[in-house]
Amino acid sequence: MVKRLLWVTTVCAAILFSAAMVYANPEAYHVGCAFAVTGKASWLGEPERNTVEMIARQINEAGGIDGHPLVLHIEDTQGDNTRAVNAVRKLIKKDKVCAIIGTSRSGTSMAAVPVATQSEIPMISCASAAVITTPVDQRKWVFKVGPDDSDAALNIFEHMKAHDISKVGIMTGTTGFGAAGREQLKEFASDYGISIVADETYNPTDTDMTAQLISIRKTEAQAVINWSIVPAQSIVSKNMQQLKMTIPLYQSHGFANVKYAEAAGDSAEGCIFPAGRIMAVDTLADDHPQKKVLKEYKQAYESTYDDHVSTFGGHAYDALWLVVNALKKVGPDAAKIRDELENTTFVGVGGIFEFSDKDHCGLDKEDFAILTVKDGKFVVLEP
Amino acid sequence: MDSAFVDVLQFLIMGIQRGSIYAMVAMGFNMIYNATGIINFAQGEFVVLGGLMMVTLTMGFHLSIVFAFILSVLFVMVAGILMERLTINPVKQPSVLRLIIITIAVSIIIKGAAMCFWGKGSHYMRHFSGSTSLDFYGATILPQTLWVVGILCCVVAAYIVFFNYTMTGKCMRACAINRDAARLAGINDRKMVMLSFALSAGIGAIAGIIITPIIQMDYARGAMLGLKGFGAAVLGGLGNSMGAVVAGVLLGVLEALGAGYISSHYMDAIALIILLFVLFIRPSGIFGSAEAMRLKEF
Amino acid sequence: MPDNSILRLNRLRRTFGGVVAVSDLTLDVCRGTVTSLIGPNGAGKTTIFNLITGYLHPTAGEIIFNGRSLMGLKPHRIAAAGIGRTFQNVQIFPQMSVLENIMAGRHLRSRAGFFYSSILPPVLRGEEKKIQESAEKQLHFLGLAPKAHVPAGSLPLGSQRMLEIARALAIEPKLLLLDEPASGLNSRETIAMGELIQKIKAMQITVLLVEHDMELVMDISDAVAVINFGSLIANGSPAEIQANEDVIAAYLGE
Amino acid sequence: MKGKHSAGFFALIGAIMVMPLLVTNDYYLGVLTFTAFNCLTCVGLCLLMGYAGQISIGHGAFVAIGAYTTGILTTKLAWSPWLAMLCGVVLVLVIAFCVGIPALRLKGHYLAMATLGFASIVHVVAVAAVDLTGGPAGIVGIPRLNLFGYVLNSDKQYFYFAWSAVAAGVYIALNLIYSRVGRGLQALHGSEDAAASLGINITAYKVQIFMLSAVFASVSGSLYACYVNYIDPGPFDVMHSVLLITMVAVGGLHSIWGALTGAVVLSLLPEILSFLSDYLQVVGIQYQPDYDTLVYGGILLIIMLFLPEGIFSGISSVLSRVRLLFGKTAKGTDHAG
Repeated sequence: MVKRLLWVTTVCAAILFSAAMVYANPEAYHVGCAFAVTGKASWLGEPERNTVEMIARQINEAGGIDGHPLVLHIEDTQGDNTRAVNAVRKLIKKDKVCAIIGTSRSGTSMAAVPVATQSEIPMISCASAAVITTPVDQRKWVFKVGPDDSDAALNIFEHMKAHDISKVGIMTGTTGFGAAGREQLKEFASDYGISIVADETYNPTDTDMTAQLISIRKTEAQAVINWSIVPAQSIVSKNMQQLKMTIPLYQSHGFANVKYAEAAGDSAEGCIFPAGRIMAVDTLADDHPQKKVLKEYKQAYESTYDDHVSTFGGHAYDALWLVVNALKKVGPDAAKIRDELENTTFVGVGGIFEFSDKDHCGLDKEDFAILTVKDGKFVVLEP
Repeated sequence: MDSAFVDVLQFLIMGIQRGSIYAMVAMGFNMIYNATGIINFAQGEFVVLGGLMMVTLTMGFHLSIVFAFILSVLFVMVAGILMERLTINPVKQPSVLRLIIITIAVSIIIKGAAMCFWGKGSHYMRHFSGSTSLDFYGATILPQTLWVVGILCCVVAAYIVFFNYTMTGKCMRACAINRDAARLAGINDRKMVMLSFALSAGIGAIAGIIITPIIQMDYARGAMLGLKGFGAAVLGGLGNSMGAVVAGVLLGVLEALGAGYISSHYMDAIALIILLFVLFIRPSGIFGSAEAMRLKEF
Repeated sequence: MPDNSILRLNRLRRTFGGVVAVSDLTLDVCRGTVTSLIGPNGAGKTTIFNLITGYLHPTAGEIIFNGRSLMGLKPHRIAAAGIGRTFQNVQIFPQMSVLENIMAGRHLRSRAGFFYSSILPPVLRGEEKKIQESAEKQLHFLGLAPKAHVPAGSLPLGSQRMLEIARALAIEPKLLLLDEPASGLNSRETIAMGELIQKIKAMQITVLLVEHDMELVMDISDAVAVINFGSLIANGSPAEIQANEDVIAAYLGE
Repeated sequence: MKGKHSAGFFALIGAIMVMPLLVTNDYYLGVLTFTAFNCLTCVGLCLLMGYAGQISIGHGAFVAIGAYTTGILTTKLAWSPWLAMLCGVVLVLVIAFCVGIPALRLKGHYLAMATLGFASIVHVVAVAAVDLTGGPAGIVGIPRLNLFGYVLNSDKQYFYFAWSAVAAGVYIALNLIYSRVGRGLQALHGSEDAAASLGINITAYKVQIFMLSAVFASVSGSLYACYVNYIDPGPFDVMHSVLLITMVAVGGLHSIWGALTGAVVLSLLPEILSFLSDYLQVVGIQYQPDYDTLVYGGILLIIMLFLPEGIFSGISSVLSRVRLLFGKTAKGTDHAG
């Protein structure tokens, strides 16, 4: 018994000691990340974590940021609000980070906003709900790299208008992402002379959307807009195929994951959706300003992780580089980083960011491309 | 064809397909309930394991569907037996609540293991026999839906034969009715508990395998499937497997009709509200008789 | 109908599906007596108890207690009306201590509700003290005082039956129904039980007893009613019953 | 309150007072504040499950109703959080009454399903009634609580406040257990028939204790909403209700202290795991946060397999054995309370 106790104590001491060694490096820049690595939104958190780990490795191998090693503190929020608040608090109060990247979901980001604001630490959310960064006067410390839902909605409606579609049925997932989309779609439809004739929702855990689609089919809808970010959305196109519905299917930018297209199989062929250009790098014109960044990121990610690149990982890429660039300029001072971020223009994966004291999102409508699925691959849709 | 009729038919098809899965999960619940008096919260996890194993065997190892089917079911049955041997059997003074919390713990472990092994993504597999939908009086029906309903019928038939015409099945029924008396008659009740876990895991696995082509499978699906199955088991009257089948299909149809005609926003609530009303009027489910209801207190 | 009847069952009937458990039974229990209800197994004795105390509702007929109909009352209202009972399979509260079991029996004689109990317990200190004192007195009466703080579930069966009776007495009933109080007891304990029932009678509490131990029944009863197949087949003093031919036939299964 | 319990109660107060002196990092105080919310709900749930013997897998719904009432009234009508909390309590009383009357006629697994169904319905409403609850996007900008005009801004203040609420809850629960009402509840747990034969109105008691325990949950929900300043349906799903009964069962069903222990252990476990994983990574052991789920389930399983009466009575029996070892014979047999 005594022997075992002694052994345990020794091990504990060893662990504590070696831990202290690493934390003792005064030169390091500490950046916090809070992603939904496991749990109900892990398909967002995992590429995000992979991306930041990959970039941090690259930076440190190249000698760090002006010689300062970059130390990432990655917390798992499990997509849960309480966990997210705890994680962000831990990053701020315990790990003393100078900036936070995350969280992955709109809901967890909103839960974390008061914490970051109160502690006056800049936070760059990877989610997309507009409310995360508006009204700007109440979101002084919060930025986001996810594109605004309204911009995605406008892209869809513009495309519809060009193709004389005036009646649509919408389907949204009951997550923060879906709900925000539902609101934006309803708000902007009339601006384009489009009326929403059916408004259906489904749960992230749902397995069958036939009922919702039949309700849409009963109306005069000329197209379906599916707005969701959960894997279940790939069932929508399958169900449409099953029901032999031939009206066009528009998806949101939440569809921008090759896995979803794979899961939906041939049923996804021809569906139309706005997305960041990362999804269709290969079909992008060579002179496009983002081409270089996108290609590098895609190659690096896909060779490191044996996995498809996704827009979500791209958000993490943009957020981390924004922080790293700021660190290079002003050093690890939270307030200075915030000020720097507010005046940044940055060509990233998600688009060309132009932050200002009026806009903490930085992306606009032009940063979306309209894509479609062709032979199981995402390609830019010629107008 | 009248379009209103087609819609109803389509909802019914969708509901029956959903309900068949609930029915099979509920049958699994009942088997373990009859043997031990507990609700196995890991039931949904068996469904997930079955589905994911099938995906790996067919899509990864390119085995034939029949062979992969059998292997997946066996794999999950072994998992069920392990669960019983390692976590239920060793419990010396089993209180119902304690056993239930143990099954919750097991479900968390299985979920965690599935996440580590299969990753967090959604897994899809090809349909058993093509994914072109067939016409059915104007409505459309997937060949896979026919498979689902057909296999449910086979499972029910096998269930009836097993429990009515085989010695082992009769022994299990005896245990369910009166465990002490069965033990006095020389039936090894502990072995029956193990068998019930194996069979229940097997049924869960079958449910998972046949539904995966339609819904895709990921590690986190178990909880929801489990809850719906529990609802069906209670609605049918706990311990009554045929009641569970009817209730499961009914629940699926109610959900489909509710989503179609009332509101997709409140789809889950509609079925649950009906379930609650049934319970309030008949406290032991539609097919459970009050006299036969075993009052298992927590 | 005798004037001193405390409980009157009037053409009481109860069926389960097609089975008649109690068939048009009419019976009077006289104030201050020990009346026994005997009959073969399955004769319907426990059903009669459950009808009187409201756990079952009669299909037809009437139950009058102290000149007041008990029809349609819930069990707790019947207890409040002054009928205490015990159960065939002992139903004590195993996790509570012996003393707490009896204190629970003082429920009707105290008033504290959720609010004062949870927020202002000092207000209730007086009442609480009274409950405890009377419960302790009860324990002394039954000789269980040394075990006051033992969990009731750990008592031997004889003591558990005593405790159950003590708890029923704690509600200060006018009529006490005892369902086979001596079953499972050894002969010494049975004798003690007989003495206890006599003591209860001496406290002016009427006792209605279901019991299979004939020696005990004949010893302590003032009146005996014999039931078979839910009907009354004989009614009278112990001596009369012992001589009754119908009774002998019923018991010998003729 | 009996002697042993008042000692425990004062120990709890003492621990609450001292804790912020020992734990100086605000992050840990924050974690402990979240723990307090679960503790409060679990104390109420323990009264219902451990003492009255009625299961509820639906208490997450009452937490949600409390949180949402606070969220809606403070943001849309700009009410004071205190008034909103009170409204939440009243609303929960009404809902618990309406649900309790039919549901508590059910027993065992049927009651479990009915309460589970209720929890699901509340979650669905929180998601779907967008105009009222904000739907999945939730409610933003819930104000912090103020105490006599003094806003509880720092973590230390909120820590004290939340734990005072827990202490008050424990005080109420302990008083109740050793009262006429508590005996009535334990009696109906032991045997409903026997309890009725003593004149205890079992239906009324079941409904009343259901309502009281729902109030605990509601207050905890209101406090949560005011602390996080933001709510969405995420934390109030069915699995949260399951987690709550797991906490109570793991700690020890038959004692308030057990429920408290369970709530503390299971609330802190994820933080402890993430703490451990930090160190493991540092010493070179490849520990991924992905394993957390596995480890969490494993710990839960081990507790339930080896401590049948829960952690609390497990600890107590170890303590009394230790006392025996040192010759100070522990008198009295009931160490679990």
